[in-house]
Amino acid sequence: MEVNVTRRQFLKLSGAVAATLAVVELGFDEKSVKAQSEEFKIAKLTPTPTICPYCSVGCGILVYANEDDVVYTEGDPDHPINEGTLCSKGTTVRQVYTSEKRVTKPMYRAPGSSKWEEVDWDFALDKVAKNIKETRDKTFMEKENGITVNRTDAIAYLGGAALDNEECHLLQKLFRAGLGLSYIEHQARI
Amino acid sequence: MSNHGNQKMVKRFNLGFIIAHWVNAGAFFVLYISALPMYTDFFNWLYPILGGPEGARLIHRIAAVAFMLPLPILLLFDRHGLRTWSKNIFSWKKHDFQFFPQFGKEFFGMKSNTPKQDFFNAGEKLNSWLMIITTIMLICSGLVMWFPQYFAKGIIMWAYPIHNIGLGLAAAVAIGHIYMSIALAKPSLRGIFKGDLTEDYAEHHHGRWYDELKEEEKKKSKKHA
Amino acid sequence: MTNHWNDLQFADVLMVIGANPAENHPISFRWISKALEKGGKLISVDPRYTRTSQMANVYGQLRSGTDIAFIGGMINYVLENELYHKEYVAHYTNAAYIVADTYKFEDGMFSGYDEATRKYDQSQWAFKTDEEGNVLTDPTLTDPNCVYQLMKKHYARYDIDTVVGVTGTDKDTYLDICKTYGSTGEVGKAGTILYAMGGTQHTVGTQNIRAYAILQLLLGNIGIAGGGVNALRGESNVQGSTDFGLLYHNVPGYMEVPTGSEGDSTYQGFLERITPTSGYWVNKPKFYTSMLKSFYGDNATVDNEFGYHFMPKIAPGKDYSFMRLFDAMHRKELEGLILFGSNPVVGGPNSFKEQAAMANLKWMVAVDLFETETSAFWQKEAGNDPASVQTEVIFLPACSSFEKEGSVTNSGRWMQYRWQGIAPKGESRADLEITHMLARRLKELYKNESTPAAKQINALYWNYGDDDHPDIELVCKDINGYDWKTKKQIQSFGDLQDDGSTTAGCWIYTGFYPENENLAKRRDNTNEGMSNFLNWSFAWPANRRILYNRASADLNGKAWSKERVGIEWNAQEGKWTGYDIPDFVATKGPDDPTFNDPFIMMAGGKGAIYAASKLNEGPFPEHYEPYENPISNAFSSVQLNPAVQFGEEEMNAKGEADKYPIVATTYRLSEHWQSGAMTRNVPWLAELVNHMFIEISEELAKEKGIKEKDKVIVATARGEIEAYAMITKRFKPYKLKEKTVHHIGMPWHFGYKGIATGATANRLTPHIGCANSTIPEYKAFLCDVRRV
Amino acid sequence: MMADYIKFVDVTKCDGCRACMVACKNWNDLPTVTEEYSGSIQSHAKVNAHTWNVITYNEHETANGGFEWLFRHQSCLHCVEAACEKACPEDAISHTEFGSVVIDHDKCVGCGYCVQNCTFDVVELATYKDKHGKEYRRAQKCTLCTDRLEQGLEPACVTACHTDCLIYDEKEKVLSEAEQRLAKIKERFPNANIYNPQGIKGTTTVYLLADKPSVYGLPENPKVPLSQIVWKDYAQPLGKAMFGVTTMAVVGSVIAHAMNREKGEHKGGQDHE
Repeated sequence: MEVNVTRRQFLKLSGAVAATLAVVELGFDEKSVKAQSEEFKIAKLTPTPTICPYCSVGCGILVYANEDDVVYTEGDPDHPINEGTLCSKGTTVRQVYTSEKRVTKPMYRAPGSSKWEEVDWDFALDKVAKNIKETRDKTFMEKENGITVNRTDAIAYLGGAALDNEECHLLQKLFRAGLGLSYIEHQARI
Repeated sequence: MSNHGNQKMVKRFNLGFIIAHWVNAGAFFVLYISALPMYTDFFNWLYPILGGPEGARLIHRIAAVAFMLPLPILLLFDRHGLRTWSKNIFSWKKHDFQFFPQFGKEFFGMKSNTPKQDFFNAGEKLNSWLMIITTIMLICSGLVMWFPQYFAKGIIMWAYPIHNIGLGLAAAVAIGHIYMSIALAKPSLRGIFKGDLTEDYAEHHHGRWYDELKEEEKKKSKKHA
Repeated sequence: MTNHWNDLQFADVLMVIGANPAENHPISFRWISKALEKGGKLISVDPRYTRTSQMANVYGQLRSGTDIAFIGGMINYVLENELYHKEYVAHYTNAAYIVADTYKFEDGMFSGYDEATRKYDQSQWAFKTDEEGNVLTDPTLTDPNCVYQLMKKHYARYDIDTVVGVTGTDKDTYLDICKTYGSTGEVGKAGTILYAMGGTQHTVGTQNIRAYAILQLLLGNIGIAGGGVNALRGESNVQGSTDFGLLYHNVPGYMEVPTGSEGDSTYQGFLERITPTSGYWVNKPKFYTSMLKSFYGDNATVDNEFGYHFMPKIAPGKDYSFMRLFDAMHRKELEGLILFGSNPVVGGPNSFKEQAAMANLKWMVAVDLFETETSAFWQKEAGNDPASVQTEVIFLPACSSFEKEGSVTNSGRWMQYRWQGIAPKGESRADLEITHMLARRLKELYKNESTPAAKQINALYWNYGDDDHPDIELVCKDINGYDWKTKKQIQSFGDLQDDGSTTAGCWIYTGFYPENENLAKRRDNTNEGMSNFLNWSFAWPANRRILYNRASADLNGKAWSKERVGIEWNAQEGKWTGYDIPDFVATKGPDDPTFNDPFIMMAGGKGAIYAASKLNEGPFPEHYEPYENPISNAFSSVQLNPAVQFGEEEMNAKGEADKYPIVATTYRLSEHWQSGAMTRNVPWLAELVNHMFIEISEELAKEKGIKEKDKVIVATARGEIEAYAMITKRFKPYKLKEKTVHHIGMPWHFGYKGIATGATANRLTPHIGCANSTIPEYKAFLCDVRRV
Repeated sequence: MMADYIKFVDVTKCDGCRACMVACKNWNDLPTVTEEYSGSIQSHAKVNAHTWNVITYNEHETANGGFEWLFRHQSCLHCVEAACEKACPEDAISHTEFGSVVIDHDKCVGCGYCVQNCTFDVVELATYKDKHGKEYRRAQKCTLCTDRLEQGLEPACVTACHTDCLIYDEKEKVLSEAEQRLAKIKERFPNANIYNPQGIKGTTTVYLLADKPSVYGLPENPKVPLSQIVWKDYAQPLGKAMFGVTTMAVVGSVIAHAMNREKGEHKGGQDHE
């Protein structure tokens, strides 16, 4: 995507800006000691601007990532609200990706079972669709006191404050206009 | 006194004293070697031999424990030798002070005539004192550096210079001591190994001690007679 | 927010009440400190001394649940000392409106109360009108029945001593706050009120915010730069999710959901009910029909009332809000629960009871990044016996915000686009894809059926592509709206029609995607003036950065303050110009009778000091004690807000002051977020705050024999939790008029899952909420504390 | 040479959000070091080998009966006269052109001398495992992001700080700004002072403190300790010198004896065969 992102090169140090960006690794070959002898980690990565997923100040963050890892994240210097700075949550957004606790496969818990089983997407989504249809068909009210109401009070939907606008639009459209749910709520209410 | 070949031998040190001496010497040597690479970069090549800095550190600590053993060994095994040694090093008389100028000449191969010396001559007394002082400095500051968590910051900060001074002094004394015992007073080596010396050496180097022995011998033979 | 984050720098005085921006919106302090550098003053009003209080010039202690007393006293102070902005109040607010004689107020009760339904007959609060229905006014503000006089009489009861006797604030500090904040009433000065859940999470939550609005109207602080009533919202897109109608009583764009009542049985009848006679909302039919067209496409035609009957109509008068949802679950009325990034077992009120209700579900779907306490409610760790929980649970892994593309709307209504930094981790997917795949599967299942249930979903217009990856551009265009025939994007919501020729997924956003450029993606950060950054992203409505900005100009259209110009009437050009998009008809000049009506959404265009309708408990905010209160109400004999509705008896045990004497509140931390499902799984944040704690004063600790690092148990009528004691000087006992009351507080981020785990504070909180928004009263309840 | 740059910490502007703590971990990929509950919101008792800056929270009752909640960005001060540099037996610690004090991990042997001698208790030993699983230690502390400075970027903590509490800029400009800020806050913070202790010839991280240094646990007037002067300026050189002298003496003695033997003089007395 054509994004004009400038990294804040404020320090115009004469002679200090090294010709090559990588600082060659020194020291014992087998001991990969961190601190200052490691290759300059964001040297060859182009940052992607995003907006912090946490509070609603809406700070800009630059994500430095290669194919399989997020190497570094920093405040977006071009963003007018945070101007490159961040709070403690925004600064650690990289670990939302790297944390081992992330769930990366659909999981299924059978009634009464004491553990999750890993399943694939088709199994999971078919199960969800089947459950929705089953409950909806059983409890759908076309009319109430003679008036067309087309709704079901037996399925509840919760969530949305952490999702994108486009996602909220599809969710509201599907669950209200498409499935006739009445119990549609999310975090703004609590 | 036993005869050795045609020489008459005189008892110098008990086994306890000998062990204490060599434990002290050995520990000091290992401590010195294991600290040398850190003391001066000139000896950094020692690190790989000692198993890297971690290895050197471990060796230094083991030797440090050994370094604290001589006094307990003496107390346990050679209380008598300890008493003689402490009596000696506390007695400083004229003949002791006269020893030094003569010793200077002798050290550089010139003629000298040194007055009769005690069981430990003045050089050995001085050497003992230096050894005792530096050992106390090294052990105390060493323990502080080893377990800093038990000590106040000020004490810890002073442990380092004290350890360093202790090392500087002790090393110098050790070099002199080793050189003299090997080169200048070779027969005395036997004393610290086997525990006895030729009567002749005793007479020439520790005259007063020799006279005491002779005195004792006379008294004993009178009793028998 | 009426204003936005960068605008905070233009405030002369900032009052933070019911919020803690230094901890929960840290970057706001970049702009608050700029205001302070220019000599601005910061006031922090909070039950405990927070990091915001440390940055403030004045800190006022306030017992949880007494905001209306606090603000009521300030209103009284401003009126008595005539600090209010006279011209602004007289012309831009409904102070001059005359109220009908049926309006009464006596001993805490307004006229028209029905004990049985706990509701008021709001018609008794209407304005007096002439025969044609125009509201009578008294510009001199002297008529005893005019809004101004009624307000003066109402808040005369909020004298300083009574107020500090209720709130526990130090009197001199309170006077200092009144004087400092009152100074912003001066023409050309700007004062802003920053609030968050500390203001809203009460049984009188909505009226708290009403009180802030009235104070700001009196001081002429709304519509001006550095002014406004600014909600510091807690989630990256809670603004967007409310805009898009993910609430039981809203469709996108804050319009009503049809009910099964007689009146709503026809689309025309429904539109008549919901469309006011004046104010911008008169255009509601255009927005609603365009929305229906977006939902049902070709299935929305003139003859089937644009698919109006496909829409579900909720049971009239029935409350489907969050707490009532769990009441229904408790009564086994709900079979299925779908959670998209939501964790009520930690975030919901009286959460252990809510968790118990979940066991009645037949199935649950949880879509999240981490295993949440809610999705694992059946496990032993949650206190359940798995074998006895028959709920089938499906967990779908969602990817994080920078593993997908899309836009979020921040508190300042900026719709900001964000790009994909890396592919989703493992098999996780974007919520957009999950919703799209689910919708296509459901349509597939119902394709060949013709039951009423099938007709509804078959009629749904879903044109976002026919593989697993929906085309987000199509979704954006759908939100903005387009001409049905030419498929050309709509330029502004002013062009929307009610004849089915146009669509609009959410009318307030229309205009963000005019031709083929998504304005949310704009990154031009030049500051044209007043830091409004009009070319950075897009702000709804129509990129206006400060709402009601007409009120920043006087009766002749000239700015009140020379340094802080909002918009001004430019006679030569015959239109409003300035550093912001006019929140007003751009070409409306002094000759137009509504030239001085800045509040375009209100019938009559005036700011509502007096709310004739829409507020369940009365036109003026009146102080009532929380549901569980330590002392009796000093302002009237009415203890609890008379309009509060009660839910299931079992779900909400009440604690009395004798058994639970200590006032408790919950709050958030800078290092954790919401239920902690994300932040407690981020190692570096789990390291910063690893333990659940209860903040208690040194005095209370001594009284209970609690020493540093002790573990304590906090008990309420609803539950008990164990946590570390954090003994602090920042909580002080409250010396109220009646007696001294202890006050404690605790963060509510913790749960049994994640790297950093801890007790869930919401096991203690009451299951009762605001009379209007039903937001739970997390912020004020009673408890007792003892050492473990 | 480019102008001197220093890092400035104005604790009165800090609102305790701790972005600097995690920005440092993020840039340097530092692991977590979770500590027991401390009784306050403070996460670590002090900086440690994997936590190179810590925000300290201090509920302080001021002299005039007021109350201030004092926060401080505790980190390495990069002293001009650095006690760690002086203590290091392996010369592993040195000053860079930016004035930052950095540790060269090829020379560092993990002896911990710097840890015990640091004036501000900052540097600590981190334990690592090499390929063969053998443990080794390295001294670790804030590097003032020297690697970032070399690329013309601000230190990570300064980049993250949103209230301009942390600034990295030209020395004169910053010190004059510090004076202005000091004047402005004197009224609320009578004991406020600029902490740039000249006893160690100043530091590359300069603080504007809201109260006396001791309130923050900082030494009021740190100097290069006498113990280090004795140790490094006298004992160490003298020790080596003595080593040299005694060896010379021994050599002299050996030569002297060798010469005597050639002359064949054999006198009685102390001759030693």
